[in-house]
Amino acid sequence: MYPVDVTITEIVQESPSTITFFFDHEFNEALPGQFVMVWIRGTDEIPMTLSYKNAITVQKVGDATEKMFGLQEGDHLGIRGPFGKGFTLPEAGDKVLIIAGGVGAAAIALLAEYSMSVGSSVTTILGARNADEMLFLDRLTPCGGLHLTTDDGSAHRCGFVTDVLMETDTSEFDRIYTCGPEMMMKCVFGILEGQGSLEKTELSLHRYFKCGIGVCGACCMDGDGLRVCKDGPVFNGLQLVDSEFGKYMRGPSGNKKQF
Amino acid sequence: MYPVDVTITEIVQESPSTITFFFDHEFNEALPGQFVMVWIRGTDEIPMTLSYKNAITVQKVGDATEKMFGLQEGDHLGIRGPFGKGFTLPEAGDKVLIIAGGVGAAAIALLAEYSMSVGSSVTTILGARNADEMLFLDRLTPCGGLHLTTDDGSAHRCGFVTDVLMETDTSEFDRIYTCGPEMMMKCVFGILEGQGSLEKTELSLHRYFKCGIGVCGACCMDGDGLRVCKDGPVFNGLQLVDSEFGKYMRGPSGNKKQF
Amino acid sequence: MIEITGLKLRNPTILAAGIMGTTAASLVRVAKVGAGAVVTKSIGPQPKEGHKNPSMVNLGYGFLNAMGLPNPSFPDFSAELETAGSKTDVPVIASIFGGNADEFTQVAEGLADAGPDAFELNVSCPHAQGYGASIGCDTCAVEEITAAVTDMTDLPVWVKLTPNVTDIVSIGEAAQRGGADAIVAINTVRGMAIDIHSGYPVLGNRFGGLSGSAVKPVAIKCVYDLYAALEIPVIGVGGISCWEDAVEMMMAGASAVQIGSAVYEGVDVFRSIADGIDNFLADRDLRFDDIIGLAHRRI
Amino acid sequence: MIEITGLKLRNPTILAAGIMGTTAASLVRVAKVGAGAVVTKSIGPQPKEGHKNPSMVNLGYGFLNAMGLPNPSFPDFSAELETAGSKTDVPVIASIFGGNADEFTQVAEGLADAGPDAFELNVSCPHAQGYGASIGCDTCAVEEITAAVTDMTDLPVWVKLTPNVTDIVSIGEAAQRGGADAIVAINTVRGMAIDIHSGYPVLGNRFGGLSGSAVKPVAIKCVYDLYAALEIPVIGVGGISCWEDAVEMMMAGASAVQIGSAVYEGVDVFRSIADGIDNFLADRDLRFDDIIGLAHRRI
Ligand SMILES: Cc1cc2nc3c(=O)[nH]c(=O)nc-3n(C[C@H](O)[C@H](O)[C@H](O)COP(=O)(O)OP(=O)(O)OC[C@H]3O[C@@H](n4cnc5c(N)ncnc54)[C@H](O)[C@@H]3O)c2cc1C
Ligand SMILES: Cc1cc2nc3c(=O)[nH]c(=O)nc-3n(C[C@H](O)[C@H](O)[C@H](O)COP(=O)(O)OP(=O)(O)OC[C@H]3O[C@@H](n4cnc5c(N)ncnc54)[C@H](O)[C@@H]3O)c2cc1C
Ligand SMILES: Cc1cc2nc3c(=O)[nH]c(=O)nc-3n(C[C@H](O)[C@H](O)[C@H](O)COP(=O)(O)O)c2cc1C
Ligand SMILES: Cc1cc2nc3c(=O)[nH]c(=O)nc-3n(C[C@H](O)[C@H](O)[C@H](O)COP(=O)(O)O)c2cc1C
Ligand code: FES
Ligand code: FES
Repeated sequence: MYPVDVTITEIVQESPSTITFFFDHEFNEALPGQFVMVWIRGTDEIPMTLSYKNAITVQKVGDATEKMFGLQEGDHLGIRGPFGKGFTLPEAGDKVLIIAGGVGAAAIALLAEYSMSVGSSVTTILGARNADEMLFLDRLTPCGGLHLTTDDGSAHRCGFVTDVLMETDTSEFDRIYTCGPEMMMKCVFGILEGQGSLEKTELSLHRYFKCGIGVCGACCMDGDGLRVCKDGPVFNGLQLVDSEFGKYMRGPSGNKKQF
Repeated sequence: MYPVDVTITEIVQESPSTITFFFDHEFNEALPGQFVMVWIRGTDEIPMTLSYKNAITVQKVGDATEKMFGLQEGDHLGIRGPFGKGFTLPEAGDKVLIIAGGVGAAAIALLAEYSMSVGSSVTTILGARNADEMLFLDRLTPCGGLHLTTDDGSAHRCGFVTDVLMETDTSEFDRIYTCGPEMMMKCVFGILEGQGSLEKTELSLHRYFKCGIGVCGACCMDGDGLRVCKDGPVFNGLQLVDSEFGKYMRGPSGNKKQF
Repeated sequence: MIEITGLKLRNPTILAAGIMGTTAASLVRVAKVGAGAVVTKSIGPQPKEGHKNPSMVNLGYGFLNAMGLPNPSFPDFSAELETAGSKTDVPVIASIFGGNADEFTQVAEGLADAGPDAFELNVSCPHAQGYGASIGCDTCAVEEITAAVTDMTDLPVWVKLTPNVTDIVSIGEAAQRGGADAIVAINTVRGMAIDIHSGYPVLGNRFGGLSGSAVKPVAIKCVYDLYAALEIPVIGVGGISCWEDAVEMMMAGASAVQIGSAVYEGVDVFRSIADGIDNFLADRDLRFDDIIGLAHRRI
Repeated sequence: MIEITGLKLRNPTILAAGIMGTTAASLVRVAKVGAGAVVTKSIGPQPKEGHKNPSMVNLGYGFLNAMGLPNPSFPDFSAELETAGSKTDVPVIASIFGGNADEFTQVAEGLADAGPDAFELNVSCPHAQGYGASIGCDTCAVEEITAAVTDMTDLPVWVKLTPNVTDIVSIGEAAQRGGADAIVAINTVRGMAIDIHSGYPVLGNRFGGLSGSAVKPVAIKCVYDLYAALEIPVIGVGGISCWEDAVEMMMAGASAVQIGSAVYEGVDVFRSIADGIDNFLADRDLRFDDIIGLAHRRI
């Protein structure tokens, strides 16, 4: 379908480098972890996870995101989606562990809220570069426990989410979800693999998307050829064993880019 | 949609000039009076009213119908439909008058059966060229009364359905349905108009069909430009006032052919 | 109210050629239910019965048809055209075809007395005499035919193009050189369907032309390219079934739109599209001119 | 098992070029889930990032895309091709493109060592150097390119045609004269979509190519015409999404079919189509040869 035209109703500066754009259209059918293709007309169309049913949270990294940072309330975006496979939803009573880093918190916030709403017990490990960049602290503050880390030690524990994870007995949890920079997730993956917890882990990945709908193959990962846009972006840990995950990704031309 | 492939399961010679072809597909959604386009592959595709949910009753008149008369059980036809507007269905307690002539009886048989099934009181006036050509006598024999005429007097009353109609007080009836040769229906129309009964009368018409789905305009009638294939083939009497009905129809090129 | 090649249309929706256009009664009906103008069935020099049925199938995503240009020929059609003109206020455009320039002018002359408001030249008919497969693929033929008809009449002459060519712009330019007042694009896209139960092609004519939703992107592209290249207005046709489609076509460059296959869903499509466009413009405080060709200005 | 240009396919479904074909892993995946052969993304002489997004939209009745031939170029792709070949038993066909005959042979030579089972020449790329708008519209260019590649290699050479021409048969004949072993038809149909909220064309490249259901009737007609005119086999592609579509394409004249956009519904489409064809044939006690081109024999 043609992109849906949405009007930006509210712009929230979440941190120095991230902004949330609320719009006048709720993607009520969207599952936590699904993404939309955001069309900044005249510039580019880029994938963004829904951080709310009616919002995306954007980190400025290049052309299109920079253009977005110039948008005002009342401006328009074109949106296609929701697309892809979201997180497997936890059930009441499930013990849930969430590990998020940086803007990855945006992708996981809806899941955290859902988990709490159905009465699973959620523990969160949340990391950021520094205190200012700590995202969605309020939405990710659960009953089960909250562990915060900053790379620079500007607040809370100095270090990485993996430091906390290494001290955690993941066998206690029924479901583990993670989203963040791939290098962070690679370390998380290694620890969980070591603890035999991969099977109950879901990771949300990023790759370069062209079509976004599972046809062109731009986002296929080496290993089993899984399409991040359609078979993912959320994958079970076991699907990523012996894949390119944590090693390299591909650019627009299909060329490999090492992490 | 592409034509549905049906297999002929039974062939019944109804009269010297008409054959019923039963097939292995029931058009359960069809309303009495709707038609299908019957594709005799390699020859032509022609409109036929469903005489049963799974059958058509065909009179031999030219190329395609002649080809059909050569078909055997097990042979195939391609069928598109059902199309068009059928009869307005009578309700329990309605007093119904049916006037059918020749192969027109086929188009009205499902309606007669339906009427009786819901408990309307049906009176039928049925005409044919001769006794052998009297169609669906069994299906059209109602509680309310049956009047038969043959043009040549080979059985029953010698004469036309209109002779009976003229002796009938149509004001007694709630609904009147008619199907038959246009010249017959023209006379019926005249009588009913005279008796002020047009408003409760429905007539099933024939015109030359190309598309059969209301687009090409081949079947449009002069007057209000009604399409017989889509706005009909069943029309209310009032729709036909001041139309070409009973005067002329058009051939394949759009040329007028007087009756 | 819009004006196109001198004709005043109360709204930019026009009945496309070959759709409910064989009789005065149906043309008048379509005008009554909302069309801003109506185009007749294409009329030729001799009566034609057209191809054997099946002549049109609904594919769900579009329609495939091969009518074979059935028409009663110009002498027989004159009376219909005259009646149509006298019974409606909206412009009635006579679509005509022939195998060469002489036949086109013969038909146009034959219909002139019946008072059409414009001619639309259907240069997309296959198997035209003396012009190879289709005159619509041949720039010289299109220019010559257009010039012949524009010479013969003072009425506006629209030329309707086939998309089944390598370069539709060169054909449009030929028509413009020939003096066309407007271009109509597109006619149907070559297509075919086969019945797998029997192996027979579904259409009596074996192949035919695709219309409806499936061809909208093709039509949008043709109109976009023609608008960029030509000075004369372009009328967009192909797959328009709702007001959004019509607005899209206008943004590609169409000054008005024609609607064909969508009458399948109901003849009220003209009114609902015209109303939809009006509301769209009113909501945004825009005029027709603001949206015609807008996509060209969005870089 | 079917044989086409010397390649043995366990079933007649082939992954179309440009669909999940940029990496060995995804080619192998598609082979594993059922395709009888796989074609790679079209590979060219230089790395290309392709057009800006949006690069593909689902229209419901089809898809519109303008990827812009993104590819890592032949030196980078060689390793992928080699891996693909070594990890699957099904034939792997390298799709290649270039701006002229030299570039085509350069790419073919560059990929030859990686051991493709055949080459498919994508002569439908717009903006090729020195050949005007598109080499695929130019019979001389197509013949020359085909001859150059067939001279250079002993592998089967398939030539993939664009439907955006006045006469696809003449292009097919040119490829045949150039020594093509098979024709693949069709590539996408020129099309465009415009976002009415902003006036911007939806695709980053403004226009693109239509694929999926909407183009099936166009593809059927092209294959039908090519089959009638050529001696070499025709491989049908365009809008095939179920076994009925595949059988229809074969009845039009296709010896095998390629499947592109339909992977949208799931990669198991190859298996389900292959099984569907098998059942169709078994139920009627037919072989592939009985249905290939059947429509031509139904008069
Ligand atoms: C499933 C998914 C969900 C995402 N969710 C979010 C989110 O919620 N918030 C957020 O800030 N970012 C998210 N991203 C990343 C976001 O898409 C990129 O940051 C954005 O595309 C950058 O565009 P740019 O033009 O500003 O940067 P560019 O200058 O174009 O490129 C910078 C980098 O951004 C990435 N990128 C650029 N274009 C694309 C593309 N079409 N597809 C994927 N990556 C691209 C590449 O890694 C590139 O190297 C997500 C990515 C994916 C794949
Ligand atoms: C809505 C409708 C329902 C019909 N129902 C029945 C029915 O139940 N039983 C029955 O025997 N007949 C029915 N007919 C008439 C039937 O369609 C024609 O008898 C048949 O088309 C003749 O075809 P042919 O090739 O044998 O004759 P031809 O030699 O082609 O023509 C003989 C005459 O048949 C009519 N005819 C031919 N082709 C068509 C066409 N495409 N559309 C309409 N009329 C055509 C014309 O009046 C023509 O003059 C119906 C017609 C219509 C319009
Ligand atoms: C049944 C049918 C008959 C047609 N007859 C003609 C015709 O006589 N002359 C003509 O120029 N175009 C004819 N066309 C083409 C239409 O006018 C129009 O160009 C095409 O159908 C695309 O528009 P649409 O998608 O709105 O139908 C015909 C189309 C159909 C479907
Ligand atoms: C996203 C996408 C990318 C394509 N890339 C190529 C390509 O690189 N080379 C090529 O020859 N055809 C390419 N095509 C055309 C397809 O191979 C195929 O010919 C066309 O899509 C019609 O088939 P379909 O309807 O099954 O998709 C591409 C099509 C799509 C949808
Ligand atoms: S981006 Fe095209 S398949 Fe994922
Ligand atoms: S037969 Fe085409 S409109 Fe009725």
